[in-house]
Amino acid sequence: MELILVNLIDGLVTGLLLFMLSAGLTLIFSMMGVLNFAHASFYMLGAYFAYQISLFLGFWMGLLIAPVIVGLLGALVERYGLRRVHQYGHVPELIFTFGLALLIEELVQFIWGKDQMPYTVPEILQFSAFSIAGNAIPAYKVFMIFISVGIFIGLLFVLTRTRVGMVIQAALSYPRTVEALGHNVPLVFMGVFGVGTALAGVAGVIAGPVLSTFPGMAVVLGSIVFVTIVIGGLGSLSGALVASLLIGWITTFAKAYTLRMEDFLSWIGFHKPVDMSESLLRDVWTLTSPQVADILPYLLMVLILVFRPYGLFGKRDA
Amino acid sequence: MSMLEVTDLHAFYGKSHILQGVNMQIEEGEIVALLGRNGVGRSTTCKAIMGEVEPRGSVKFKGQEVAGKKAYEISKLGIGYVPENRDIFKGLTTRQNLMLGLKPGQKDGQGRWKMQDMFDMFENLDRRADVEATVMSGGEQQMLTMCRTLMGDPDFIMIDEPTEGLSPQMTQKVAELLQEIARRGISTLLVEQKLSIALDIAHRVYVMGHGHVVFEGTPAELREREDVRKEWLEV
Amino acid sequence: MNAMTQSGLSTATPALQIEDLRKSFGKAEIMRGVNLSIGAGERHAVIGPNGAGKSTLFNLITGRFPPTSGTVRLHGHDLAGLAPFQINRMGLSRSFQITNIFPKMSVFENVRCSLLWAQGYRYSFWNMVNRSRALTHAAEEILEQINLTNRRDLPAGVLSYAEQRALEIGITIAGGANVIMLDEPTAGMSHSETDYIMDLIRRVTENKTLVMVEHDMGVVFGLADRISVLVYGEIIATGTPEEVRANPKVQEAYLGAVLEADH
Amino acid sequence: MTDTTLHSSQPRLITLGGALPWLIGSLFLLVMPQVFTSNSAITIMNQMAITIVFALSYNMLLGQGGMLSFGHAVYMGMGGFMCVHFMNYIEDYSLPIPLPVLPIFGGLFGMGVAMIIGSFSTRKAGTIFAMISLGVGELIAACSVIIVAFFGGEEGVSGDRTMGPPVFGIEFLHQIEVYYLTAFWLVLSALLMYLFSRTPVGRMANAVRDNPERAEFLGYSSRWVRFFSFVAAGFFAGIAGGLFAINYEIVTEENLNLVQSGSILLITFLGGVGFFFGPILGAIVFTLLQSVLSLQTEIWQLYLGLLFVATVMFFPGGLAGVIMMHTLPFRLGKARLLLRPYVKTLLPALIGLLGTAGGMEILYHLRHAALGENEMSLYWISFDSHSVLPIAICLLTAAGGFWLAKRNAPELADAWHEANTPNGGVA
Amino acid sequence: AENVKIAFIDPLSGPFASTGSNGLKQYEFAADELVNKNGGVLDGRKFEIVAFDNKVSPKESLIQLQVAIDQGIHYVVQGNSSGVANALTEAIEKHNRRNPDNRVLFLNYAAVDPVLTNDKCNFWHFRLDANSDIKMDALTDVIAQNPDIKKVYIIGQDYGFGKAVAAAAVSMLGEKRPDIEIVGNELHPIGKVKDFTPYARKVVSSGADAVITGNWGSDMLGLGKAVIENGFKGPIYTYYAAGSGITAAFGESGKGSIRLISEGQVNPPYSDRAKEVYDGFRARYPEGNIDMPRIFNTVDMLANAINEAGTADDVVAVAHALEGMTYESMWGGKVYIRPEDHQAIQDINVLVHTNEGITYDYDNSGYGVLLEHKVEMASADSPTTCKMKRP
Ligand SMILES: Nc1ncnc2c1ncn2[C@@H]1O[C@H](COP(=O)(O)OP(=O)(O)OP(=O)(O)O)[C@@H](O)[C@H]1O
Ligand SMILES: Nc1ncnc2c1ncn2[C@@H]1O[C@H](COP(=O)(O)OP(=O)(O)OP(=O)(O)O)[C@@H](O)[C@H]1O
Ligand SMILES: CC(C)C[C@H](N)C(=O)O
Ligand SMILES: [Mg+2]
Ligand SMILES: [Mg+2]
Repeated sequence: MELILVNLIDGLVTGLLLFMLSAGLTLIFSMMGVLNFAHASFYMLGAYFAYQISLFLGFWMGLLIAPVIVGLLGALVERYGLRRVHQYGHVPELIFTFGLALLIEELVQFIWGKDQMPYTVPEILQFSAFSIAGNAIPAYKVFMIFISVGIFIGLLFVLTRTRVGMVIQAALSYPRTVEALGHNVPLVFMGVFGVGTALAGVAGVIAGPVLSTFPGMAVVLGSIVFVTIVIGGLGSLSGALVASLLIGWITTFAKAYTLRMEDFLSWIGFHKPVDMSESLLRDVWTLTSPQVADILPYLLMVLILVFRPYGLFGKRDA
Repeated sequence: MSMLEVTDLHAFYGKSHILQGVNMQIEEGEIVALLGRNGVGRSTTCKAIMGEVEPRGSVKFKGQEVAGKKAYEISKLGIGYVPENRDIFKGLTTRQNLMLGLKPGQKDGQGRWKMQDMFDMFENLDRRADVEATVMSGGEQQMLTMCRTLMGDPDFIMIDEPTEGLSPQMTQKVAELLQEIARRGISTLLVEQKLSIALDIAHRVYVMGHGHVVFEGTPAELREREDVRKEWLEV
Repeated sequence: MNAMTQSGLSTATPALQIEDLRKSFGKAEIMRGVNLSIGAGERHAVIGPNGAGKSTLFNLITGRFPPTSGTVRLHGHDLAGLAPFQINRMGLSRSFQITNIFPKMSVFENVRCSLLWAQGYRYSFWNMVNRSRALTHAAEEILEQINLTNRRDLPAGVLSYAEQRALEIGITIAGGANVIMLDEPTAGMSHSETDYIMDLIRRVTENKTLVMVEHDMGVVFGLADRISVLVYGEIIATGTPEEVRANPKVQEAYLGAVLEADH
Repeated sequence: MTDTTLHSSQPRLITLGGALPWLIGSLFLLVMPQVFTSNSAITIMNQMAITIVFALSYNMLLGQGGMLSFGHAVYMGMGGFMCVHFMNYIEDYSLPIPLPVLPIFGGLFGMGVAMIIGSFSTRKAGTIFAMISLGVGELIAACSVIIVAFFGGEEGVSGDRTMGPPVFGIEFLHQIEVYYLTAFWLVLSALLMYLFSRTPVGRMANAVRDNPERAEFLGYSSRWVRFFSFVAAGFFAGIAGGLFAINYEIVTEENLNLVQSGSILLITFLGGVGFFFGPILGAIVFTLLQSVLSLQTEIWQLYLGLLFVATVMFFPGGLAGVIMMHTLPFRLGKARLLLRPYVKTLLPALIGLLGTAGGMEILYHLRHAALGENEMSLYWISFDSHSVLPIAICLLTAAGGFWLAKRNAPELADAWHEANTPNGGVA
Repeated sequence: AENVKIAFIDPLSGPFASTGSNGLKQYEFAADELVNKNGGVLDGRKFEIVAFDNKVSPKESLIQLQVAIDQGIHYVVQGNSSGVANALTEAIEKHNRRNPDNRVLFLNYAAVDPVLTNDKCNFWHFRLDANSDIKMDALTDVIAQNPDIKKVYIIGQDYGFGKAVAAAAVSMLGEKRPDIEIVGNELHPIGKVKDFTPYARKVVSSGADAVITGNWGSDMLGLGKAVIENGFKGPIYTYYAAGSGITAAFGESGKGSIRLISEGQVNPPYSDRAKEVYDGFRARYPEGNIDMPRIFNTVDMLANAINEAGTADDVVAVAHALEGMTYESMWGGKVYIRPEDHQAIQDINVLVHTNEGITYDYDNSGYGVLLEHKVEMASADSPTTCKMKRP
C-alpha cells in the first residue's frame, strides 16, 4: 500500500520532469510546426551551463541564469538558422534541428569532455523531506514538483491571455498575409523559440543533478519528448501535462512491480511448453514488466496514432 | 498631399522583370481601378507597394517614403491589402480570422469598423462566425478577407479581385461596400476583372500593359477609347 | 477505356441521379434534401448564391464528404460509401473552385499523372510511363488545348493565377471521363480567356455529361442545356435557360437586377 | 523533383543518354579495386556500396514519396538479421544455397516487415507517418534486446559467410570477393530503384507527395500509392541489410535503432533528395569523411555536424543540388567564366577552414590531453600545443583566408549571374 | 626497430567512456613503465598502445578490429563487456583461419563471462582476469560467513555477464548457505536506465539484508547511489564498485557496506615496486586510478612471452609462450595461465570500501578499497568445457 504511494510520487516527479521538456516543445512544435529535434539538446545545455555557473555562483544562480542563456541561444538559432531554413519547408527545417542536435552534443564534448560532470543537488536540499515505510523521499523531488507546476501555470496564462498563439497559428499557413495585417511575425517566432528553449533549459538545470549530466543525456530523452506531445495531442498544453504524467507513472510502476508475461499467459490459459530452448517464443514467456517499461510509451503512441491520430487532447490531426 | 504616390516602380521575380516603371497617384477618398489582362502584373503592383515583393523606385504614402519598409511597418502606417487568393488562415475560426485583422494593441471598436458591422453586412459570415474559416464557401472566404483587412482600420486599401467567385447580387453588395468605404474617407486601389463594376464605381482608372501604365483617365474616357479596350483589355 | 463503354449504355439511365440528398456539419444543415437528375450527354449548370451549397453538392457527389442521408447514382450505380478514387474510376472527374494542382511537379507531369489511371496503367510497376508514346502525345494534346505548351516544364506552382485555373481544368478533362464536373471554371479569368475556355469546355464535353457551377451568367447561359438553381441547400428551380430566366423565384433569390448588367 | 521529367519527352526504349551513366558507373566499380588495392580501401568501398543502396531506398520514401521516416533502419536491420540466420542455417544444415543470392532473402524479409508496418503507417502522411515510424523503430529496436532468440540480445547475431557452397571456386574468404558481390547487387538494385521511379506508381508517388487529395480524384488511392512505395523501399533496405550481414558477418541492435535511421536521413539529405543520384553522392561523401576523418581527428563528428548544418542552411538541394545548379551555365557554354572566381574565393575559404580546424584541434588537445602530453602533431607538423605560436598561426590563417574569400565573393556573384544569363537575353 | 602495436578496443565515449578511458590510461602507463623504460622487447622494440573507440558495440568493435588489422596490428586487448568480447573472439578466430599469414592474438583483461574460456574458447583468446564464476566463488565464501545475512537481492545488467553472475550467485549460495532466501533476482537493460529509483525502492521494500550486483560503469554508479539514497543500510557485494567516479560518489555513505571482488591488492600496497608504479601513475594522471592491476600483469606477461618466443610477429609462437606461463605479480601472488582453456588462475581478494588504512585512494576522494579477505590461486582446478584446437 505505502509502496503504491511512494511510486505515485516517483512517477509524478518523472512525469513532471518530462512535462517541463514537452511544454517547451509543444510550444515550438505545435505553434511553429517545427519538429525541433534539438530540443533535448537545449535541455542538456541547460544542465551544463548550470553546472558551470554553480561552480562559481552556486546552484541557485545557475537556476536563474542558465535558462536565460539557453533561451538567448535558442533565439539566436531561430534568427540566424531556422528562419533561413524555414523558407525551404518543414523537412529541411527538421534536418536542421537534427544536425543541430548532433552539433550541440559534439560541442558539449568539445568543451566539457566525454565524462559525466559532478553536478549535484545543492546542500540545503540534500535531506529527505519525509519517508514512507522506509522509503525516503528526497527534498529535491518535492522542489522539482513545485517548479514544474509553476511553469505550467505561467505558460497557461501566456497562451490563453494573449493573441500570440493565434498569430503563429495563422503564420503557419500564410506568413506574408499575417505580416501585411501588421503583425511582426519574425519577432514572434523568435520569441516563441526562445521561450521554448529556455523552458528546456530549466528542465536541464533541474534534471542535471538527478539524471546525471553527461553528453548522452540529450539522446536519452530526445525521442520520448516527441512521444509525449504526440500522445497528449499537438498544440494542447494540458495534453502534454497529462501525457507526461501518464508516461511517468506507467514506466515507474512497470519497473516497480515485476509482472511476468508467464503468469499472464498462463492466466489467459496458455500452457508453458516444457522445453523451449529452441522455440522463438521463449523470450516472450520470460518477459517481465521492468524489461519493457521504457518502451511502453512508444507502444502507446503508435496505438494512439493509429486509432486516434489527434492524440488525447489534440483538436486537429498531428 | 496625395494619399499614395507611386513613381517609377519596378519589381522582379527572379530574373523576370514584371513591373517596369509604374506611376500612379491616389487622392483621399478616391476609388481607383487598376485594369489589365491576366498576368500583366496588377497583383505584383499591390505586393510591391505592400513590400511583399521587393520594390525598386519610390512609393510615398501620405508623403512618407515606404518603399523598403517591412510589410508590418507599412501596414501599421495605414495601408491595407486584400490578397487575390484569399489566404484564409487554417485552424482559425471566422471570428479569429477577423481578430487577426486588428493591429497589435488595437481593440475591437477602435477605428471606423467594428466586428459587428462585418457580421451585419454579410450574414453568411455571421452564420459561420465560429466554424473553422477554411471550410467556408469560396464566396464567403472572399468576403472574410475583405472584412479582415478592414478591421485594421486602414486609410488606404488595395483590393485584388474582390468579386471573384461572388454571385451577381453579392457582387452588387461588394460594390456598395466599396462605395461605403470611400464615403468613410478611405482611398481604394481596386484590381478588378469585371469591367462593368470597375467602371461603375471607380472615380479614375489605370490600365496596365507590359509592366507599366498605358492609360489613365476617368471611366467615361475609357468607354470612349475603343482602341485601348481592344488592345489592352480585349473587350 | 471504361468511360466509353459506359457512355454507350448510359443513354437510358440518367448519368447522375440524386435523391433527397442531405448534409449537415454539426448543427448547420447545408444540404436540405436535393433531388436532381442529369441525363447522359446533358450540359447542366448549377447556380445559386454564395454559400448555397454548390461546392458541397459537388463534394457529396464525388465522395469528398459522406452525405448525412440520401443517395447518389452514377449511371445507375449507387455511390454510397465509395471513396473519391473509386468514383473517379467509374468515369467521373471534377475540378475544384480553389485551385488544387501538384505545385512542385512540372505542368507536363501534372497532366500526365491525370492520364495514368484512365489509360489503364493502374499500380503497375513493370511498365515505364516515359516509354509510352501514346501517353506523351495525349498529355501534349491537353497542353495544347489549355495553351500551356510554352510552360511545359515549369513547376506548376509558379504559374500566374489564371494559368493555374487553366491547368486545373486540363487535369480534370485529361482522363476523358464521361461525366465532368467543373466548379467555377472561369473564375478569375479575363473576358478573352473566359470565351476561350468556354468553347474548350464545349469541345471536350461533346456527347459527354457536364455539370458546372458558375457565377458568370454569360458562361452559364452560353453553355448549359439545363440549369438548376440551388438556394440554401434546396433546388428551387430546374429547367432550360429561358424557363429559369423567366422564373420569378429565381429572379429575387439570385439573378436580381444584375441580369442586364452582364451583357 | 523536376529532373524526372527531363527525359520523358523521348520515349525510346533505351536512350544512350539514359544508359551511359550506368555503363560508366559499372565500369568505375569494376576498376576501383585495381586502383585502391589496400584491404582497408576495399572495406571502405564495401561500406559505401551498402550505404548507397540503403540511402537510395530511403529516398524512395523521402524524396519521391514525401514520407519522412525515422525508422527506416528497421527494414535494413531485419533484412540483415534474416541473412545472418540464413548463413547459420547454411552452416548448420549445409544447405546448397550459394552466398551471392542471400541478399534476396534479406530483401524479401524487409519487404514482409514493411508490408505489416506499412499496412497501418501509410494511411496518413506527414507528421503522423513520421511519428509512427519513430515509434515502431524504437519498439523493434527495443525488442531486439528482449527477443534474444532472434536478435541475439546485446551481442547480436554473427555468422560465417564462407560456409556456403563455393561459387565458381570462390569461397568469399577475402574482402575483394565480397566487394564484387556487393558491387553487383549495388548496380542491380540501383537500376531497379531508378526504373521504379519511372513506373506509374513511382510517378504517382510524386503526385501524392505534392497533393494527396487531388491524386484521389485522378483514380489513385493515395494510401495504396504510399503503401507500394513503402514496401518497395523496405525491399531494397532489406537487400542493403543482407549485404551488410555478408560484409560484417554480424548484425546487432544498432543496425535497426534510431541512430542508424537518423544518419541515413542526414546522409540522404546531404546528397540531395531532389535527384536520383543525390543519395549516392551523400553516401559516398559521408562514408569517406567518416572513415578518413575519424582516423585523423578525434572531433570528426563535430566537423560532420557543422557540415550538415551548413548544407541545410546554404544548399537545401544537397550536393546534387549544387551540381545541378551548374547545368545551365554548361548548357550556355559559360561554365568557364566561373572557374577563376571559384578558385579565387573557394581556395582562400578552404585555407580559412583548415586554419579554423587547426585552431579547434589545438584547443581540444589543450583541454583534453593528459597532463604533460603537450606534444601534438597537426597537418604532419608536430609542436607544443601549450605554446601560443601555433594557435596564433591557425587563427591568423583562418582570418586571412576568410577575409580574402569575402573580398572576392562579389566577383563570384557577378560571374554567376553572367554565366546564368543567355547571351543577349535581358536581365 | 618498429614498435609492437597493441590495439586497445574499448569504449571511449558513451555511458561507459570513463571505464574505458581509465583502462586506456593504465595501459599506456604500463607500456611505458614496464616495457619501454627498460628498452622494450627483443632488440629494443617498444610497445605502442593504439586506442580504438568501440562504444561497447560489438559491431563497431569488429569494424575497429578490421581497421587495426589493416594497420598491421597483431595484438588486441579488450575487456569492457563480454558482449563485445564474444563477438571479437569469434571474429578473430575467423580471421586467423582465413589469413594464416597475418594472425592476431586477443588478450582479454576484463570480460569475465565464463563461456569465453568454455564453449567459446579458442587458441587465440587469453583471459587475464578471473572469470565471474571464480570471483563469485570467493565472494560467496565471504557472504556465507556473515550470519546476519538472511535475504539477498540479486540485480544485474541484461547480458551475458550479468546473467552469468546471477546464475552463479544463486547456485553457489544454494550450496554454501541453503538458508539464505533470494528475495529478488532481476536484470535491467545495460547502459539505458536513466533513474534507478524504482529498482532501489524494490530492493528496500523486499527487506533484503544484502545486494549482489555485477553492474559496472554508469550502471553501478546509478544503482549504488539510488539504493543508498533510498535508505538501504546493508552490505552491497559488487564486482566493479571502485574508481571511475564511483568511489567518490559513495564516499561516507558506502563505508564498510560496499565490498568488491577483484584480483591484485592496492591497499595496503603489496610490494615496493607496486608503490613505485602507483606513484609514477599518480604523477602522470592525477585524476586517474589503478583499479585494474591485471592490466599491468597483461602488459608485462605479453612482453615476457614475446621475449621468450623471440618474435613479436609470429603470434602462434607468442601464444605458445603464454600458455602455461607463471608470473610473479607486483600486486601479490602468482598468475598462472591454464593451457587447457587460457584462463588465468590467480589470487582473488575481497576488498572493502573505506577511508581507513588507505594508501592509494580512488577519485581523490580519500576513500579506497582495502584488502579484507584473500583466496589464493582461486578455483585453480575448476572444470572447463573447453576443447582447445591448436594450429
Ligand atoms: N512567384 C512567382 N514566380 C515567378 N513568376 C511569377 C510569380 N508570381 C507571378 N509571376 C508572374 O508574374 C506575372 C504577373 O503576375 P501577377 O499575379 O501580378 O499578374 P496579374 O496581373 O495579377 O494577373 P492575374 O489576373 O493572373 O492575377 C505573371 O506572368 C506571373 O506568371
Ligand atoms: N465542413 C464544414 N463545416 C461547416 N460548414 C461548412 C462546411 N463546409 C461548408 N460549409 C458551409 O456550407 C455552405 C455551403 O458551402 P459551399 O462551398 O457549398 O457554398 P457554394 O455554393 O459553393 O458557395 P460559393 O458559390 O461561394 O462557392 C457554406 O455556408 C459553408 O460555410
Ligand atoms: C570491464 C568489465 C566491467 C566488463 C564486464 N565484467 C563484462 O564481462 O562484461
Ligand atoms: Mg492578380
Ligand atoms: Mg463553391
